[in-house]
Formats: sequence, structure tokens, C-alpha cells
Amino acid sequence: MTDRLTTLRKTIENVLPNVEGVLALRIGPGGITAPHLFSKEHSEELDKLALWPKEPVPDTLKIILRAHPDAKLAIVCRGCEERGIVEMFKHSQLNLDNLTLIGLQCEQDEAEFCRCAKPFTVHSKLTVGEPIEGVPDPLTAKIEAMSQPEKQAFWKQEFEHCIKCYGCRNICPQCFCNICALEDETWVETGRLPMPNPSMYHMVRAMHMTAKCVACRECEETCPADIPMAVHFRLIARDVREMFNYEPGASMDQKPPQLLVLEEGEYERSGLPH
Amino acid sequence: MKSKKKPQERVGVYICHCGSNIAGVVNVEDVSTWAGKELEKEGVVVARDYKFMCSSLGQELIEKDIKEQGLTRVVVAACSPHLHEPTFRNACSRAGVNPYLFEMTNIREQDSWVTTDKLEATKKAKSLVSAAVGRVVYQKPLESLFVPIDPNVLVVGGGVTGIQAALEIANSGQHVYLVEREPSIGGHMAQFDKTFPTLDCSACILTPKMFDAGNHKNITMLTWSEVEKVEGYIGNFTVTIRKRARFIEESLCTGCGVCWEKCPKKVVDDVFEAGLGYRKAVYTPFPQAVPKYPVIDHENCTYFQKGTCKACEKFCPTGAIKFDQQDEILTVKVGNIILATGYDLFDARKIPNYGYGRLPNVFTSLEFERMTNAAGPTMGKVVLRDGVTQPKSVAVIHCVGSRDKNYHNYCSSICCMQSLKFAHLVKEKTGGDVYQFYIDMRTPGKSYDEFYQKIIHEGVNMIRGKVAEIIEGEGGLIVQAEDTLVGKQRRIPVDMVILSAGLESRADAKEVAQKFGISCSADDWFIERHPKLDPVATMTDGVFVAGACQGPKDIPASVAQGAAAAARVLSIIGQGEIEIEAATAMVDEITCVGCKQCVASCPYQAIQFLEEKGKAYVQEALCKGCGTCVGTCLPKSITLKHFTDEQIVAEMIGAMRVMKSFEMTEVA
Amino acid sequence: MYEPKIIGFLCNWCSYRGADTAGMARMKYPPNVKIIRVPCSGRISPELVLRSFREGADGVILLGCHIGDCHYATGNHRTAKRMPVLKKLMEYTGIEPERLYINWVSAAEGEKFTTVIKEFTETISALPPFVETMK
Amino acid sequence: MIDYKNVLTTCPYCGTGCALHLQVLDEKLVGVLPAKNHVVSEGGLCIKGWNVHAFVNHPDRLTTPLIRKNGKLEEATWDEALTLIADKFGEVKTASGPDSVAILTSAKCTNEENYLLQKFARAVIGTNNVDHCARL
Repeated sequence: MTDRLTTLRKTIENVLPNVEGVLALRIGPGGITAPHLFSKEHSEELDKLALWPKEPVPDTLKIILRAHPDAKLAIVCRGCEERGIVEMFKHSQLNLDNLTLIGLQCEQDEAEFCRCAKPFTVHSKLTVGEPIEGVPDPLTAKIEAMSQPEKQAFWKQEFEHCIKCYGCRNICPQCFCNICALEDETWVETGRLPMPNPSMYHMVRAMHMTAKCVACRECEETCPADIPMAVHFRLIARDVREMFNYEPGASMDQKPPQLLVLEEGEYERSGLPH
Repeated sequence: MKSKKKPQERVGVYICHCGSNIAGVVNVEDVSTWAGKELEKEGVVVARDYKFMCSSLGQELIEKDIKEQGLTRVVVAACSPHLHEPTFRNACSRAGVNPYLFEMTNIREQDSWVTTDKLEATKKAKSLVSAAVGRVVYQKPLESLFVPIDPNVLVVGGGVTGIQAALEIANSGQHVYLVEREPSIGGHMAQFDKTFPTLDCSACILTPKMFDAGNHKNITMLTWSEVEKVEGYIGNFTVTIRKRARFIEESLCTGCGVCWEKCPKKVVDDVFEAGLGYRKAVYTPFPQAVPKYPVIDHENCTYFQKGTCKACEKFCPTGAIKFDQQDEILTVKVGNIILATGYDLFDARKIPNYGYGRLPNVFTSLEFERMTNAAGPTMGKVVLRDGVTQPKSVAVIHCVGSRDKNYHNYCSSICCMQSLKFAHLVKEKTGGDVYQFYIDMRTPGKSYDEFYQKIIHEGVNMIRGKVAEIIEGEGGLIVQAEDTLVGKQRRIPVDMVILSAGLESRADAKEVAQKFGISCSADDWFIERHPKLDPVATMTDGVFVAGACQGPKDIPASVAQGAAAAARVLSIIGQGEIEIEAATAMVDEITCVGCKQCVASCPYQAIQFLEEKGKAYVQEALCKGCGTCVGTCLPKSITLKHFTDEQIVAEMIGAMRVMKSFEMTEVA
Repeated sequence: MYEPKIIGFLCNWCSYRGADTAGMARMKYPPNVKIIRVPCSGRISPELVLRSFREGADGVILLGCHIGDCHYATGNHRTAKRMPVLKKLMEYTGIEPERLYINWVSAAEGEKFTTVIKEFTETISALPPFVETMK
Repeated sequence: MIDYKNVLTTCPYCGTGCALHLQVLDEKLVGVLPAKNHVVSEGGLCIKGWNVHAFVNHPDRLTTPLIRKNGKLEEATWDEALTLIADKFGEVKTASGPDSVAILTSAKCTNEENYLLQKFARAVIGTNNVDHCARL
């Protein structure tokens, strides 16, 4: 069995002639990796192809598509990134006809690093590596098990660390608005650090991630204050799944539930008064 | 980054005493003095209290201040805005302030009448006034939009309801497109023999109306046609209609009937004759059909299926048969739409213990209607399935599929009277015994109960009880039921059973509702705007419902609704143009990211997606101003006029500020 | 004992009229709730609720037409789907989810309105002031 | 042909030395991406780092020195500007002695630039009045 890197390189080589470029990771100067657009003109660059650390490749795709909306590209995506792309498609941010998905299956240690429940792709026609099962998320479980005052104290402390770099928003593949509500004084107070509690920034962002977060954990990764914000998104994602039977990125045509009318049984599961 | 600067406005605040209704509990003088002082920095330049703000003197007070003090915003604290908001908006308007720059806060129904403690009530009034002042400075002038009304009308469904609506409108001089999916108009009523309680002949009263509709210069009849797509909004609908190929050139056909006489192919007619009779492959459903042109039934025509025959073409004296005719797609522009799509009959096969479909001599109500019709398959003779034997005893079972939690919970409303009519017809035609099995007898209608009394006197056996089962036995059928009045099980042998099947919504009602942008109830009946006060309008302006598509009803009620819907439409046409809600939603094209979330969330399909721009767009004429899209839009690109985020937030902060200040003084 | 500060978002067609009905029947309830009239409960975005807490509200109550009776057909369906998620988020961040209450009150239900307001005010009174818990 | 590249660089704003990639699309600076496996910043950036690309093509950015003439700022060449600065420093030093001048260096400068500035203060101006914004 050949390793994933070799197989991926071969897959990209096969795809390259048919597309304008393939987005994947490349080892740059000083061993620093970054998303890169591999092209057939410079296929020798594939020597520098990398797999890890996971980088926000869909974010780079977003930037390229803004300038080249009709570009025919391929992208190497892990399970979470594939879900991100599906959600971008569902929000009319890209055209899947022009995009070849090369699915990269995560390995055990990678999945454990991300505490990922779905470290595999489902839509990609081309795949590299063997899909593995999801792993548990001990951090989320630990925080959820806290009592209400403990949670309050925990999050107060975490949010006090926030330096409001907006990095979690910038790096999120699902944050594609031109103007962001988080920059609007109506919702997020300006000029105060540590930000007042409860944090409007984090609460509003968590609400905006409802039925959108694909659990890629890029936000946590980039956070200079190490705030485990994806815990919120994951807990809410679980509730949305249980109440409305919806999972972001799982299906190409299912619409986010909060936009639609109530279906049979949904009201009963929502916990609202009868 | 959006940075918000507070607008500088000159606000007038008016506190109403409402006699002692408010002043008896709230210290109104205190509130107005307080507002003049404490809310000065919020822009309040005048604060007054007055005995009755809604009186002409009260209104003049506002108008005078607007003119003399140069007020740009007005706040009235009085009763519910549902009572007097229009009054004060008009007063502002008269004095030159846009009515949307007025805000009303409710210190009567929601303060003085519900609060016991006078001090608390006064404090609440202050925070409500502060909230209103906070909001009013952010309010923007709005102008109502007027759209012209296209006077043409679309009526969908050519039953008696649709015919009535179409005739009313056409007689007033407006043009109607009447769309019917069957080959002829007439609907269910054309299938009936007699109508209750007068027992007049159904055809005799319907045919003249059908004829009038068919020959009316203002009615374009589109039978054998279906609506495919509806776009636009009140006054400006564009409707796409598929006119299915009849394979008959209408301009040449005289309706002579030679084609169906010569057609060799006999087909069971399970639409008009309810499966009891036959028709040909080229046919009109019944002799009085309007229009008179037949259709060729593609599925059963020998030529279409096997490639030879063409007998009709050979004998047609005018050469009207056109085998190569294609479906036609028509696009019509109309200003209003009336849906009169009627009902389907409950399928009695769904109740296996009644044996319909298995036991030959169990008939449905519609089958019996055809049987008693003089023009029907048995020439009006009441006979068993063998076509010859006259039944000596007949059972009529009420509430088949209705008032039954396994099928439909609702009462189908017409079955009691229909069943009594059947009893009379059986008695009249056979003289046999009739047993009526009913749950409750419901005869609320003019002369309906008199009819019931008359039937009882004809010697019909009434048994109060739901039939458990119908089985074969004793040379016929046995009806098993509990007679709840005597508390005994009854087994009644009969020759024939008639199931008075309930009415249900059309199988495609949901699809149709979606097409026209209206909603369905849990049972798929179309939902009216208000069950009592607006029974024929829908939540979509310009789309009306009439007749049984809105819920089970008898002929008089259907006809009344048809006429009512026509009157509503004519009143709109008479206005020439229609005012549209001013407080609609609006998309900021610069910030819209084109994610289409709002499009999916709008209850009215009022948001369009402009593909070429990649932006959402609110069709103002369709928008009702609910603001659901605003709650959905993540970059806050959609604003609901008059209920903007900054207005609501300012109102909330206005109330909170005062509540917090009281808290502080109390602690001190 | 403190006086809780409560913001009520009421839809214009059912719940606001329900509050009027309570008033017309002279039913008494605590004065803590300050009502803000909105066209439909669907208009209320989670941001508005959060901002109310941010301004120091101890509780937020959101009332709309009964499901199926919405003046805008299905506007309140969106409320019923959005707000439970917000309540969950509040729970996960350690804010008592009972500080946000959603219910349906028709124009005729003055009595239900009064009961709902009384009960909600009691619930909030039993909790510490919101700003204290956030300190 | 889509020309996309990442240019690895160091954030110019403070002394921390966060690494970042400048995202260059079709010869235009379009964004910033933190460098995940860089030892200093480990994929994090502050709000300034996240927006370093914003000033480069900003219309308000100064591209030449400005000299105030008759109360109005006017564009000038570097020669003019440097000559003016040297003249003014000379005047001050002659009139009030070298300690009337102080030099404040910056965390935005590189090590080498900071070395040069203290050399300039001590050897050219002749003062020990050197300080730095990150001296805490």
C-alpha cells in the first residue's frame, strides 16, 4: 500500500491537465505550509505537496473565486473541508460543476487532534486514503458536563482572553459575507477589551454558525487566546440534528431548517411550550 | 464599519388622561413634566398632557405644536395603537409630518388598566414613553406604493362555483379566463340528479348557467387545460396555462356527434359516470357539455395506440379531427385570481369493513347519483350491480370517511342532507325499505330540517349508530351496527348499501396551493384570510378561494362564495390601483452576499433572486412586512422599513435606561 | 428582592392584541414587562434578544400567534425553529435558559397573557439580577 | 491563467514577530493567512496582523514625504525632506545642545534598524536619549 502523499500526488497529476489549477497544501520556505494553487505549467511543485497541518484551503478557494467566478478548479479537501464546500455551494457561493473534489481521508491521529466525528469525505468522487470512523470529543463532553455556574465562570474566563482579532471569523469557510454583523455597533460593542460579558461577539457568531458550522475547527486553531469556541458550535449542531434532522454539509439540497416551516414532530422536539 | 450617530430631531410628547382611565392610575402630569425634563437630551422639545388626546381638540394641539414649534417627530402615550394610531397618523399628516414619523405607546391597556400600584404604573408609563421617544427619532418617512390593477381575471375550476364567479365578473364587463381541467365545465353538480332540499333537477338549473358562461363575450373558456405557473402579484399576475391537445380543431367542430357515434372503442367512464357507464375514445362527458367539442382520449384511442382506425376522421363532416395537434402553452395577464377547484370524493375502499369494491352491491354516493340520473347509465332506474334487479331494501350509511379519527376528523357537511335525498329517491323509485345509519343528524340550513321531517314521514328507518361492518349473508348484505338510542346491536339485511362518502381536498391541493402562493390546512383545504370576516380572501393579495376547495360545503354556499369572491375582485378592479403595505423589506445590494437564505424563508415568495447580479430583491407588491427575512439575513442586508434593527434597539434601550435609573434611585 | 427588568417582544396581530384584551378585562399583572411591538415574532432575530440581555434585561419574553394562526402564515414557524437554538446556546454559555421565554398568545387570550407574564416575572425574580451574574 | 501565491513574511506591526502569508492574486495583495506551523505565532494573529494587507493599496496611504509650507502640507522628494530634517536637527543641536534631541525607536523596526538608530543618536547627534516603545 502506498502512502497517502504519493497517492495524492498521483491523483493531482491526473487531474491537473483538465483544470486551471488544483488547490492543496505546499511546503514553503522554512518548512512553513500554506494553501497553494498547483498548475500544469509548474507540476514540478508537486514535490513540495503536503498533507498536514490542516490549513483553510476552502478559504483560499473563496478568495480565488471572487476574482475568477468561472474558474475550473480542483481542490484537495478533508471531510470537514468538503462539508464546508457543500455549504458554500448551498449558499450560492460557488458552482460545483466547475469544481473537482479530491477527498482526503484523515488518519486516526489527525482525527483525534480535531476531535472529529466525521473525518471522511462523502461527496468527493476521487478519494485518497481509507476512511476511518469518527472519534469522540472529550473536551466538548467535559464542558457540557459542567454545572451552570461552572459554565458561566468557564466561559467568562475564556471570553475575557479574547483579543477580538476577528481571526475566527476571517478563517471560517462559512463566513463569506461582504459586511459582517460582528462589525456593526448595533450588535458588537467597540473599543472594549476585555469585552463585556456576555460576549455579544461570540454569542452572535455562535448563532450565525447554527446549521452552518461544518466542525473544521479552524477557528479554534487560529485563536491566539485558545478559546475552545467550536464547543458551542458542536453542541448546537447536535441540537439542530436532533430537533430538525439537519446536518450542515451532509446533503447537497437540504435547506437550513431555520428558514423553513415546521415539519411533523419538529415542534414537539423543540422544547417550546405546548 | 457601520457607525451610528444619533439623529437630531424635535420631538413632541403627548400624554393622554383618557378621562380617568389613565389619569386615575398613572400620574400623567408627573409623566409629562418628567418627559419634558429628563428626555430633553433625547430630543423632546414639547411634553404635554391632555384630557382626551383623540378628541378634535387633542389632535389640534398636536397640529398646532407641529406648526408653531417645528416638531419633526410626535409621540402619543394613550390607548392601544390598534384603536387610535390611524387617528394620530392623520393628524400628523394634516400638519405636514409624514405619518410614519409618529409613534404611539400604550399606557392604558398595557399600563393603567393592568397595574394596581399607582407609583409602579407611573414608572412603567415613563419607561414606555422613553422607549417610544428613543425609537421615534430613528423613524423614517415612508410613502405608500400604488400598483395599477389589470382588470382581467383568472378563474380556476369550472364547477358551479367557478361558473358563478366567472359570470358575475363577466356580466360586470370585465374579462375572465375560465380554466377547467376536464373536457367540459359543470363539475360535480353536472353529475347529480336532484338537489336537496328542493329536489329540483340539477341539470335543469345548471345547464343554463353553463351555456351562458360558454357563450359570454367576456369569458375565454379554457377547458382541458391546466395552470402551469403563476408569477407576479396582485394587479399583475402572469399565468402560464397548458391547453392540452383535444385533437379536434375547435374552429371547425360543430359538435354534431358523428365522431363518437362512429368510434369503435368503448371505454369505462370512471370520471363522469363514476365507473358505472361507458363512453367512447372520442367523447364529450355528457350531452349538455360546454364547450360542445369532444376530446380524443390519447390513452384509449385505437389510432394513437395501434396506428390504424381514424374512423372519426373519416366520418367527420367538417374535417375537424387533427391527430397531429399539440399542447398549447398560453400566457395570460390577469390582476386577480379566483380558485374554485372543488373537492375529491373520499375513496370508500380505504374502509375495508364496508366492503366497497369487494361486495358488488355496495355503492358510493356518486355512483348512486349517476344511477338515479335519468341521463345516467341505468336511465334513472335504481338497480343492483347486475343492472336489472330492483332492491327491496336499501341502507344508507352516513359519515363514511368523515368524523372519524382514522380518516378525516371533520364533518363533510353535505352527507346528511344527501343521504336523506337518497332515501327519498329510493322510496320514490322502488318503494322499498330504507335504513339510514347516522352518527348525528345535521340539518342546519334553510328548509333543511323540514326536509328531514318530511323524509321521516315517508317511513324511512333512522338508526343512530356507526356501522361496524357490512357482510354478505341472507341472500344479500347484512349491515352490522349498534343502535345507540336503544343500546342494542342491530343486524339488518338489505339488498343494497349506499355509502355517503365524505368530501376531501383535491389530491393535488398542496401542489396547487404552492403554485398560487397560498396555504393549506392540515386536511389540505385552502386557508382563507379570516375564517369569519374574510372567508374568500387568502393571505396572498389578489388570490381568492371559493367553494369546496376551502372546505366542504353544499351548492348554495358554494355559489354564494363564488359570487362573494367575484364581488371582492370587482371591488379591487373598481379601485383601479391598489395601495401596498409601506413597511416592506428592502435589500441593501452592496452588502447582500447572495446566499439566498431569505428567499427560502419568505412566507410569501416575495423575495426574488437576481441571478445576473447575484443579489436578492424584495418585490414590494408581494411583501407583507413580516420581517422573517430580516431575522434570517446574517450580514443584516435586509431592512424591514419601520421596524429596523436600530429602531427596535433604540426602543429597547429607551425602556431599559429608565428601568435602570429607577433601580439606581431606589438603591440610593 | 429586586425588581426584574423584562423586555417583551410581541407580535402585532395576536399577542399585542392579547395584551390589549387583558387590559380591557382589567386583569392585573406585574409592571416589569416593557412591551415592544413587532409585526411578527419572526422579525425577532437572536441578535435582538442578545442585545436586550447585553443592555441589562433580566429576562426576555417573546410572544407570537399560535402555530398555524400566524398573520403571516408561517412567520412564527421560523421563531419556533430559531429560538430553541438560542436557548440552548444560552444554556451552553452558562446563562440560565429560562431567562428567554417563548409562547403563543392569541388576541382572545387575555387570561393566558396575564398568566404567562405573572409566571415569567416570578421565574425571573427567583434568579439573581442578570448583570450580577455576569460580573 | 490564475496567478495565486502566498508570500511568507513577518508581521510589521509589533515586536512579537508573528509569521503570516500575504495572499497575492493576479499581482494584487488580497488577504492575509496566518502561518500555522510557524514557531512564533502558531497560526494566530491579532487584528492588526489580520489586516496588514489593507493599508498597502489604500487610497489614503502616503507615497511621498510631505513638508508643511505656509501651514499647508505639500508633497516633496526624499532629498528635500532629508535635507530639511538634517538642517533642523543641526539648528536645534547648535542652539540647545545634543541632549535637546531624543530618539524614540519602534518595535515595527527590525533589529538592524534599531541598532542604526541608537548609533545615529549616540555618534551623530551625541546623546544617550534613546528609547523604544516596547521598553516596559
